[in-house]
Amino acid sequence: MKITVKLFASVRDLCGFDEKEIIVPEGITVEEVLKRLTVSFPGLGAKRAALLCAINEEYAPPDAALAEGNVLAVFPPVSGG
Amino acid sequence: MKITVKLFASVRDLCGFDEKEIIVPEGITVEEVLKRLTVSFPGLGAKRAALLCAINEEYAPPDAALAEGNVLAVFPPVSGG
Amino acid sequence: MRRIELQEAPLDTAALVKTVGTKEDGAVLTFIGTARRGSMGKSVTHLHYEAYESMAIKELGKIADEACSRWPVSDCVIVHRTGTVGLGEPSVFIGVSTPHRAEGFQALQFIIDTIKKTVPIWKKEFFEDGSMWVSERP
Amino acid sequence: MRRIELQEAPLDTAALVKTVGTKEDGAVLTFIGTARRGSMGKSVTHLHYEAYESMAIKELGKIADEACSRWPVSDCVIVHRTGTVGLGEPSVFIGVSTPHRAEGFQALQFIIDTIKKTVPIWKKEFFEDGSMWVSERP
Repeated sequence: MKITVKLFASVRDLCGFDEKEIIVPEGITVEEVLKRLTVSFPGLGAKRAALLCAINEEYAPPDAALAEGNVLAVFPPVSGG
Repeated sequence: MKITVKLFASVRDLCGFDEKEIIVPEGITVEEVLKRLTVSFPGLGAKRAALLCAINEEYAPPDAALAEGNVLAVFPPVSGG
Repeated sequence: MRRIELQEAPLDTAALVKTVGTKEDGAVLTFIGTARRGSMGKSVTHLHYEAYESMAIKELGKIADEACSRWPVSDCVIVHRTGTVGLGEPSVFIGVSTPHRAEGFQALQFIIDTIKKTVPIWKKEFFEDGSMWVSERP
Repeated sequence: MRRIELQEAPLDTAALVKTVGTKEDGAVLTFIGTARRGSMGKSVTHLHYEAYESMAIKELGKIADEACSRWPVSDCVIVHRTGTVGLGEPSVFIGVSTPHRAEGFQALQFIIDTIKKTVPIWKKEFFEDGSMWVSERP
């Protein structure tokens, strides 16, 4: 199935893209997508513990499963205000 | 000796003056001046416990002694803001 | 910047807020007290503020001094109305700026709490059918 | 009145402060976050804010909802900058109005504290000799 990955701030800088469609197995979890990203961008490994994820603009835990067409956002701790 | 008494807000309304010079014995205390005022304006009696006093624009306790030319202000609890 | 004033003219809160804050500060906190309709179940039409002006300025200065000594306050602006204040209009503007927000919240709360305890200013509430000094509530 | 926005244009805090407050409220509290020079011993020249805009608006809305459910907040205005923010300029404006001040302080503090935890906005600090995302401090 196809999902969209969106990256922000230092995570985008590190991976070099802000949005990409990727093909993943049905029912893949957030955690598994992050593992795949880390294979392509090893620098993500050191940040892994702090990364936050959202599915369709709602925060999602690592074990959340993705569905066809979902938008998965991956970003570092927020620092607005 | 001569002192000036200044009244504010409900205390002024009750006594009907805002500022008056009065002649009092040397070394009279704040408390004693209030007693004299209460003789003239018995309505002050019920308010006595809540009244605040200042000598020359600084808060003064009931046993503070007044000196020639002092300005004694008498007023109800403050309610600004 | 430090500014402590009583004024009879309406408070220009838009202009006042622009006077608070420096390039060394990350937080500007303001409190604006406004005349509200409801009070003890009666409908307020307007307020009147009376001040012992010379002493009030001194007491406000002491409060600003203490706030600046307890917290790293850069700008401290306190302006209080006297006279008639219409419903919804501001009666007092307090603005502080600090490097971080936690200390700004503490300083601002200290200033308004202490003003209400020590500064010789009195509020009279006017209703359709009369008026009452606020410190004289039955 | 409820207003929740992200904007790239500079924040007009003077205009914003005038939009907060009703005749039923006695207190207007505002927090303005500003870009400050000092950070970890280095001198900041300016900031850059990036937002996941659609999600940030949703998260800000949740914060406003919770503030209004926990305290009697009448007006709730939150406007956050995106893009480049110069030294001393405001990055966020938060304004709440409440009948009494105690609940206004609590609501305001809750809103800014929660924004800093949950709203997907990131700050990059620029120095003379480089830049750094704030969440990536060494």
